[in-house]
Formats: sequence, C-alpha cells, structure tokens
Amino acid sequence: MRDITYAQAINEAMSEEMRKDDSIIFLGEDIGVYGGAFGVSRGMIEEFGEERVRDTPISELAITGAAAGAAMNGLRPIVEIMFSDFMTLAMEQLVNQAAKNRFQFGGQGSVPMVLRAPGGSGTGAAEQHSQSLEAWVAHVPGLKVVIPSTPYDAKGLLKSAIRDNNPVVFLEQKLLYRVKGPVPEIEDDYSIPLGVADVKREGKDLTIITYGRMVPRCLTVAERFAEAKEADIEVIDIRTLVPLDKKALIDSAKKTGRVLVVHEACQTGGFGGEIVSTIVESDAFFYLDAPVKRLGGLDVPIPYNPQLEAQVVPTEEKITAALRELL
Amino acid sequence: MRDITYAQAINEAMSEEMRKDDSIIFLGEDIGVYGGAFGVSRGMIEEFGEERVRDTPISELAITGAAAGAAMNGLRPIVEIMFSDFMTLAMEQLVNQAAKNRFQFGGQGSVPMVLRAPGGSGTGAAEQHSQSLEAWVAHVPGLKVVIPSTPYDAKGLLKSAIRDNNPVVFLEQKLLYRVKGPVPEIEDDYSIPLGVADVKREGKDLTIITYGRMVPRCLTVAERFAEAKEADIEVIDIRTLVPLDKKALIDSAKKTGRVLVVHEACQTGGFGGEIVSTIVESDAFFYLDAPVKRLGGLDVPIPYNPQLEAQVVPTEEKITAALRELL
Amino acid sequence: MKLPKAVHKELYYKMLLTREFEQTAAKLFIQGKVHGTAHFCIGEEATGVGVCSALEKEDLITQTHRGHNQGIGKNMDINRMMAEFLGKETGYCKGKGGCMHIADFSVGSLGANGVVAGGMPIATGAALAQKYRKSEHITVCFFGDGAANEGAFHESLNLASVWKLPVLFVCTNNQYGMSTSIKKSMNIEDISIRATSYGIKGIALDGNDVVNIYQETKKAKEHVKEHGPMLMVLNTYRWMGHSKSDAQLYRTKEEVEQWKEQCPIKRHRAYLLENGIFTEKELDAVQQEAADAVRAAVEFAENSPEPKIENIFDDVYAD
Amino acid sequence: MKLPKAVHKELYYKMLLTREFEQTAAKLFIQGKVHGTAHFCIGEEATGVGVCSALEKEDLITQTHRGHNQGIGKNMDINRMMAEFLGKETGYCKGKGGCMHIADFSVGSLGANGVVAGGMPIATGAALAQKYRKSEHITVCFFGDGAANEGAFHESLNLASVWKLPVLFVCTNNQYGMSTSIKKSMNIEDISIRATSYGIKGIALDGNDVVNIYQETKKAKEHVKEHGPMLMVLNTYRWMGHSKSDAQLYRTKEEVEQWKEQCPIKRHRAYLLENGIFTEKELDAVQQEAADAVRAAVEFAENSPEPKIENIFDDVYAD
Ligand SMILES: Cc1ncc(C[n+]2csc(CCOP(=O)(O)OP(=O)(O)O)c2C)c(N)n1
Ligand SMILES: Cc1ncc(C[n+]2csc(CCOP(=O)(O)OP(=O)(O)O)c2C)c(N)n1
Ligand SMILES: [Mg+2]
Ligand SMILES: [Mg+2]
Repeated sequence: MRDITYAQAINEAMSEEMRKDDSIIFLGEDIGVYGGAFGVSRGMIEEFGEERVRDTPISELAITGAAAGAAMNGLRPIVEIMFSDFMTLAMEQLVNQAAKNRFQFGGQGSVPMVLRAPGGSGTGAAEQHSQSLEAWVAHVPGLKVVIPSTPYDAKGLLKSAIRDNNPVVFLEQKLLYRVKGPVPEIEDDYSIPLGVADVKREGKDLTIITYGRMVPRCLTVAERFAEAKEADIEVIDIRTLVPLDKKALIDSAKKTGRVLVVHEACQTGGFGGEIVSTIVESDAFFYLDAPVKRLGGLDVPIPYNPQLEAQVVPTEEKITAALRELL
Repeated sequence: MRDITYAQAINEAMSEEMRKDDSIIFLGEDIGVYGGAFGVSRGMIEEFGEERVRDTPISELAITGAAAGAAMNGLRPIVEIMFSDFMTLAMEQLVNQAAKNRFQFGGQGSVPMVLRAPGGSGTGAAEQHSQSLEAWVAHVPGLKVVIPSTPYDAKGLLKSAIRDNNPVVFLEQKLLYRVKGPVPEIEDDYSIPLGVADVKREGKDLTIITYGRMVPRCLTVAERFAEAKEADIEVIDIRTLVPLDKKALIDSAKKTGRVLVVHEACQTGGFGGEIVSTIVESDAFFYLDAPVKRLGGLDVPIPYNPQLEAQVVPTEEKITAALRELL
Repeated sequence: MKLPKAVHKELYYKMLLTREFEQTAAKLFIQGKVHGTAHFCIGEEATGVGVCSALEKEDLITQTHRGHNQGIGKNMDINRMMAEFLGKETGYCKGKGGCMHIADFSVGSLGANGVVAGGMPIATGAALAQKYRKSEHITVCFFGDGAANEGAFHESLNLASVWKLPVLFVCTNNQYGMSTSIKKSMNIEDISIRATSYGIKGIALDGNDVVNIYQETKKAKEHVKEHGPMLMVLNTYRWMGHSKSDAQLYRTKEEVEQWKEQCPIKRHRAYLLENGIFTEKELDAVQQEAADAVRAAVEFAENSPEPKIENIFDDVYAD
Repeated sequence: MKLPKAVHKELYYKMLLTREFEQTAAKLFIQGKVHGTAHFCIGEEATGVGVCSALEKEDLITQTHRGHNQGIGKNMDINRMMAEFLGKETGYCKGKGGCMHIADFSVGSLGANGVVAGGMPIATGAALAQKYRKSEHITVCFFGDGAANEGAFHESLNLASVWKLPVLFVCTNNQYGMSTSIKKSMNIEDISIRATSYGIKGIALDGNDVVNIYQETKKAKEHVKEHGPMLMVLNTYRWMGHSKSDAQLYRTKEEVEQWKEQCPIKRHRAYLLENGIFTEKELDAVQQEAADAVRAAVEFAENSPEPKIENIFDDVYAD
C-alpha cells in the first residue's frame, strides 16, 4: 500500500471508474483546468477531455438536475458542488426529483448519480462555506449518504457510490483533503460496500460513534485514554449515514454499555439524534450503564475568527471531558 | 370563545398584526384574489391592498430572499411558500442569508420575517407536495421553527412569530386547515410565546411527545386508552421545535418513565431523534422504565394512492401498538 | 408543407382523446373516485399533441403537471394513465405517482412533474446524454408561462445553450400561472424574447393551431439537432380552473368565452372539412373512437386492483 | 457633465485606497496573518468606486465577495475592514464574518456575500422596502458575470421588474467566474442584453473608466427611481488570481498584461493630469494619504483584541 491523500483517493476512484465505464461523466464548477476548488480533480480533464469532465456555469440547481436527467437517460454522472453549503441551491432537484424519481414513477427508471460536495469548517471560510448538512440529506428516502474519514475509505466508498444505481450524496471533508493514508495500489480494484460501519479502534469500556473528520480526532483522544490507562475506547466510524449499519452500533453499545456520539454538525437536529435513537430504541437500552450522550457542534453559524471557529466544533478537550463524564 | 378553523386562525393572526403594524407586508404566490392555495389569506388583499398583500411570480428563491432583504431594511415580511416542499428552492436564501445574516455581520441587523408553508400528507398530492421537512430547518441556528396543532395555538404562535425579530419558519399542516377549535374573540389580543410546550393531556403512565397533525391523533388514542382504563397517557405538543422546551419534555419523562415520540415526517433523520436525545441525555435517563421509542413516518416518499398514503404515517393503530409495546 | 392524411387523423384523434380523457376524469373527480388534485389542459390540446406527434418514439419529453395532451401526444397508453389517475396497481406508476407524476419511459416520456419548472434541468440532462451518445434524437421540455420565472428556467436554458444540447424548450403560455396573469408575473409580452439572453432562437406560435405547431416542431427538431436549444412559445388558454378547486376570480367569463371560440379541436375540424381532407362522418367516427377508448380506459382502471401496502418499500431504491 | 474637483479627488483616492488596502491585505496573507481566503478586485477598482461614489449615504448596496472597492466606495471605515480581515473584535462583524462578509449598515452597505448571486434577492427586497416606504433612495446590487447564470439573477431581475423596484443591478463583468471564461459560461457577448428578458433597460460600460461610471450611475439612479430596475454591466478584468490560491491556467499572461494597460487608476490619473485638474504632486499626495490610511488600518487591526469565545452565542438570535 502507498500513502496518498484523501483528495487523491477521490480522484483515483473517479478516474479508475471513468476508465472502465464510459457512461460516467463528471460535471461541476471549475473542475477542469482549475482542478476543482480543492484540487480534487486535477489532471482529469487532461485525461478524459471536455466531453466527460465538464466545467459548468455557476448554476447549482441546473447542474444537479442535469445530472439526474442524464442519469435517467443512461449515463452515470458525478456532479461536484463546490461547497456543500451550495447544496441549498440544489435541494429541489436532489430531493424532489433525483430522490423520488424511481418511486414516483413506479420503478420505471433509476437515477444512478453521485453528488460530491465538501463540508465542514476549519478553513476560515466562515458561515456560508463551512456547514455540515448531512442530516438534511439523510432524512430523504431515495438518497444514500456517505462521509468518508480516510483516504482508504474515500476511495473504496466512492467506487461503490459510483456503481450504485441510486443518487448518492458523497460528502467530503475539507480538512481531510490533504491528509494522507494507506491505499492499495491502483491495480488493486477494491471497493467498500455502502452501509457497513467500520470499527476504527476496538475497545471495551465505551463506544464513540462518529464519522468524517471527527474520526481521527476521536481516535487521538481514545489513544490518549489508552496510554493513560484511563479507559479502552471503541471508535466506530459509521461511514455511511444511509444506509446506516445499525447492527454494528447496537452491538458495540451492548458490549461497552456507554456511548458517546460525536459530530461536527450543529448538535440540534444533527444526525447524532438518529444514532442515539437507534441505540436507545433497541435492546441495547437494557445494557446501558450511562446515558447516551451527543457531542455535536455548537448551535451557531461557523464564525470566521480561527479561535472561535476551532471552538464551535468538538475539540479534543471537549471530547475528553465528555468521555470522562460518561465513564 | 368561538370556534374557527386553523386556516381562519392564521388569517386572523396575520390580519390583526397587519392592522396594527404597517411594516408588515405579505408576499406569496396566489395569496391575493385566489386567497392562497388553501384559502388561508382569503379577504386579505381586499382589506390591505396590493401593496401589502403581494402576489408574486413563481420564484421561491427570490421571494424568500426579498423578504429577508426587506426585513433587513425595516419591514417585517411574511412570505408564504405554497407547499413546504418548495422550500427546497428557497433554502439558500433562508439558510445562508436570513438565518446567518445577523451573526455574520456582528449583530448589525436583524431579519424579522416569517416564512409560512404547509406541510404533510393526506391530501393525495403525492411525493412532491406532501413532505414534512421541519427537521431541516430545526438544524439551522438562527432560525426558529413552529408547528401548531390547533387553531388556538396557530393564532397565538403566529402572532409571536410575526413579532419576533428573527426569521421564523412557521410550518402549517394541510390536513388541519379545515379543523375547527376554540379561539378567543378578535378583541382579545393573546399570543403564545415561542419555546413553550403544551401538555395537551395530562397523564401519569406514559408520555407521548408529538407535534402538528399527530397531536389530535395521539389525543384520540390516549382517550381510548383512558376509556379502556388501559393507561393514563400524557400528550405533550412541543409546538415549537426551535426553541425547544426541553424542560417540559424531561420533566414529563421523569414523571411517567415511558416515552413515545410521534411525528409524521420520515423517521430516519427526523426531529424525533432530537427529542429522544434530549431525554436520554438528561437525568430523565435514570427514570426510564422502558426504551424511549420513536414512531415516525415510513422512510419512503409519500405515495399517491390513498390507502398507501394513509399507511406511511403513524396511524391510530400503529400508535396504539407502539404504546402497548412500551407499557 | 402539406401533412399526410394519417397525420391529420392522428392529431385530431389525440386532441379528442385528451379532451375526452380529461372530461371523463373531471367527472370521476366529482363522483369522488379520484383522490388529490388534477390540472386539466382543456383548450390547450393542440400544444402537447402538435409537438409530440411531430417527434419520434426515441425523442424524449419531460411533461408538466398539466400534461395529458403531452402524454397522449407521445402515445402513452390511456388505460394505464386512467389507472394511475385512480391510483391503481396497473397504473403507470403502480398507483404511487398519481396524475401529477405520470411517466412512460417506454414511449420516451421521462415523466410529468409536480414542481413548476422541475422538469427543465432534467430535460437538459437527458439531452446532455443524447449529445454525449451522439444520438440523432432530441428532448422536448414542456413548461408553463409561470415556470418561465423560476431560476430553473434560466439555468437550464443557459446550460443547454453553452453546451449546445439538443433540447427544445416548449412554453405552454396559457396566460396564467394559477391565478397570476403573465401581466403581473413578467414585464414582457412575448415570452420567446427570453431566448435572447441565451443566444438561441426563440419563436412564438399560435398555440391553438395544431397543424402549424406540428410543422414548426418538425423544423425546430432539425434546428435543435444542428444548433442546440431553441425556445418555442405556444400561446394558448386554459378553459377550466387551475386545479380541482378554483373560483377563477382572477379572470372574466368574457375572456374565457373569447378563447373558447379559438378551440383547437374545432379549428382543426373546420380546417379538415374546408380542405376536404375528411368528411363530417369520418370525423364523427374518430370522435366516437376516442370516446370508446376512454370508456374502455375507465373500465380497465376501475377493474384494476389497488396497490398492496406490502409493496410500499418497492422502488424507493434501485438494486 | 463635468465633475467637481472634489469628486475627482474622491474617486482617485478611493481607488488608490482600495488598491493599497488589497495589496497590503495580500501581504498579510503571505505573512500568514490572515485566515481563510480573500478575493481581490485589483484592476476593477473603478467599478465599485465609480458606482458607490455616485450614491448618497441612504442609498443601499449589496456587495460581492470581491467587494472592497464597493465598500470603500460607500465610505466604509478601512480600520474596521482591516480588523475584520484579521478577525478582530473591532472588525465590522466582530471577527465573526471575515472578509467575505463585511457589512456596514450605517453607511448603507447591507453586506458582502459569500454566495454567488446571494445578494440579489436581498437587494430586491431592500428596494421593495424602499418603494413601500416611498423612499427617494435606491438599492444597488453588485454581482459578477458568473452570478448572471444563477437562478437568483433571473428571479430577482424579474421580480424587481414586475414590481418596478428602485434597484440598480450592477454586473462587474471581469470575464471569468473563477476559472470559467464567460465564453464558456454563456452564449452571449454582451451581458446587458439580458435586460431584454425583463423589459428593463440594460447598458454596458467600460468598467475601467471611473469618470464615466460615476456619471452613468447618476443617470441610472434617476432612471431607477422613475422606471424601476436597470441592468448596468461594467466590463473589466481581475488582475490577480480568483482567490488566495489560483495557478491561473485558464488564461494567458498576455491577456492579463493587456488588461493591466487599462489600469483604471492609471487612466484616471492620466485624465486628471491631461485635463489639468490636479498636478502630479497633488496626486502623489493623494496616493500618500491612501498609503498612510492603510498603514494606520493595519496598526489599528493588529492592536485590536481577538473576539472572546464567551461571546460566541451573541447575535445568533436577535432579542
Ligand atoms: C416550485 C413550485 N411552486 C409552486 C407550485 C404550485 N403551482 C402548481 S401549478 C402552478 C402554476 C404554474 O403555472 P404555469 O407554469 O404557467 O403552468 P400552468 O399551470 O398554467 O399550466 C403553481 C404555482 C408548484 N407546483 N411548484
Ligand atoms: C452559489 C455559489 N457557487 C459557487 C461559489 C464558489 N465561487 C465563489 S466566487 C466564484 C466565481 C464567481 O464569479 P463571478 O460572479 O463572475 O464573480 P468574480 O469572482 O469573477 O468577481 C465561485 C464559483 C459560491 N461562492 N457560491
Ligand atoms: Mg400558465
Ligand atoms: Mg467574474
């Protein structure tokens, strides 16, 4: 295995699939020579040409809908929304059209498309470029929702997303783009099925359930607890919000009896509520030794100032404190 | 008190406030002579004229944003989105602009506007006209979110929403528009503060926490349990999702030890998760005699066929069964 | 260009079939047999019928909520349309879509849309796939005058234009979006001038002249294949209310009556007789055929089973 | 119309102030003192400065992400701008907004926007309030060529047009939206023809001629007060990359150099000297004044306190 970045892993997943399947096209703002706002698609227009890697006008609604329409007509489009905040402009086509199309037409068609968009704060991009909106799309039947936390997962899950016959919202994490991690060689065509959580660290005293860029942060804290022999913490990365690997969560909760749910998105109305409910509604409820707690982002827009920005999401300190409260 | 419909109550709240405050204007598609798709604004254009009751082109994004802009410049607009499904077209202005404006500009301005939109299924309007999207807006700091279940609450809460200095998303329930209930005489200027849950039925054996059109349904079932001497069920109507009256929910959970959360919206990612978490994260956890359960809508788009449509939301039968499981 | 007799018959038949279908559906409503709402295109039959009859099966369309003429124009099966209307298992959408969501991918309809302008980005994407696959076929995107004020209109026409996609945007301008007159919703008289903003061709036609619409669509298809998108505005009128319940306070009875005189079916009939293409008797027979077909469709629909609740999760996701 | 000397000085000073401000801000970036990103308008100073200087204090503006010239044109305080840039408590947004969200309601700026075309509906609404209150003032809405392809553009211009709102839509056409040339994002050469779709007046101007922009804005304001919205396109060019990091592979060095020759500041200076309005020395003094002001702003900003974490919940909601 080589070490490549999360961005490169995403690039490879798209490029490898595009080499094999000419029905895949890729649409988005400045994905061509610019390589995308985060450089994810660098080199792709050179390899695949302007017919397959299409720079679009700034028209999020139309490009999302055009991806859906092309998908209904035999292609497998990938559409990049430059910041996930701008999904707000595309929700109509994503939610009312792409997600419902197959069902409302009695199964006549399908909409095999992937909408990729980066989310999260930490880059100083402030209120309108830093949101984490995964909870919205996870609430829409017909959509699948993925948020990878490592280069390995990003590549493997994106391949599955591209091969999936449904609209998949693939939410990337800005702050992970430059993070490197081990990924199999190019020849080695692996993929990771949607709907399978990953135990990123096994433990027996408490389970952290998290996803996205909070995964490495939770792992750091968990290691510290281990080193200090304070507790042996299991860290589960759900990886896909829809479908959700409920069994993995419930089993771990039963094993450890203590659960902390961590995500960057604002806590109120976040996906954490779904995870908590999944556990307390199940028989894991009877195994719990402590309340199931969430640690989400503060219920404020993401501010610009770097110190403030850093404090609105779960920090290592806050995670540590939350764990101590539960242990 | 007289009996008036939920639609009439909403009309009265708007009209009375407009009589008193000429900074209130009202924008929306076909709200003028047509009276709105559900007849809510009938008579208003005749009373207030075309300057204050403004029929708009079909441009959800612009009218929502125009309301925000007018609010930033001294007015207090009410904007009607014909079906809450079409908020999907307006999310950018609602979420990135109206909700964040005050915070991102350091408190320079405020955005006193109300966005009214009807949600819910049951009218045979199918997939794209029947969604319940309250969980999305409840996840956005800067917005307040209200869903009234009775004419009394509708009028009192809408008055508070109009007087509030923040963007308030006021989600009405299509199936309640024609339902009548007691409302004080017009002279009697009452309002209901946002953020106060209402115990619609007191009970001691189990708490149902719900809102919107599930409130009357849960009350019916609760009465039946009382009549059959099967259980004494408390029914709490949260009324406002943001701010959420956490204390009321926690206190009731402590009292009864058993909680069922009911809403029409798809269960996965719905606001029920927030309610469940609020309870199990609190010290109410230690009072619980059974898992906290949710009963939400099925995770499917709303189908057209009336039998199917009726079955995708919590029915009296399903509520009954869920209660029995918990008791 | 003179049209073959068979085409005339087809146009006449499809317009009658649309009207018959809708009048019958309206009765079913009154009888309480139909759930929800419906948007009738009576008075506008020439638009969808004229355009779609000029297309080939492989050409695609996206329909509006007021699109029975479009579907029938594209040769949808009225049995399955009626069954969907009644929410039956045998309907096009297995009873899950209803009349706002009728689709028939097998005849090239990518479906009706409940969202105003909702089909516009989709049509653009369908045409993108056609262009990418070097198809000889085009996509026709129907939308209304009200839809022309949605952002989706602008973004779709612009995108189609910069990519020179084979899509014909057809605006059924029936003068109103619900209760809102175009005079109140836009500050222009001729919607086709909006083509200017995208550097594409725009034309406005009499939307009640089915023969001309047919002919112009044939030409437009060639234009679109060669030059990319085009905007075709069909000026017409809706006779009935916007949907099930509409007191129609926003317009005068006189206005409605004036337009009724422009009935596209009557006009086509007069044309056929004047030019000796068909006899009264022949045309009466066509009318009878349409009436019979609709009667059979109702029978089919009424005798069809309801969808089963246990199939509710089908088709939320594809495998 | 000849401009008073004081106006000339104001225009020249504000353009220089903008450039000085941005060049300094760019250096702070390189020194790692600024977080996030920034979008510089160097080369485009005449647009915001020319337009806003022609307005009165009570006229409103909505700004773009590339709007330092607009804010400075509208007399924003560069101390507070710079402080916001550095994320300080004394900044316009108390460090919460940063350079994409600078606003000063007290001078009539309803704020910059991080969303392309995000300010367009807002400007429309602000103008609606002006009209409703029978104000003598107007709203100016800045946006870019890229923004002209967003649905918000279309809906806003249409809405403003049907309601005859006093809003001047000013498109800063700098030829690119990020890396995408207008040749690839629209199929027209003159963006101002899009006014046609809304039945409003549209004009296109040399965006580097500050004197003409000022004069045309004065006229446009009168037009807008009387007839409702107007579209003014200012053709110009961005010298620097789109934002902090941009390899600029999408354009040639020659193209950039050609446009640099059209430097709006140099042009204005030449005009002032040629017409004997100011001497070299006087103009040098103005330049010095701008440099001093920016130096003072940096000092102010650097000496300002960071915002406090305990105030994080302030202003999420108004009381
Ligand atoms: C986005 C959206 N907004 C509003 C509606 C409600 N609505 C349904 S049809 C209609 C009028 C549409 O007007 P037009 O496009 O002219 O089509 P017509 O009904 O006249 O055929 C409206 C407002 C909707 N379905 N979708
Ligand atoms: C809705 C939205 N889409 C994409 C972006 C990312 N983005 C920021 S500026 C920009 C280019 C805007 O082009 P233009 O309107 O011409 O303004 P310019 O940057 O050239 O001044 C893009 C794509 C954004 N901020 N908002
Ligand atoms: Mg119409
Ligand atoms: Mg530009």
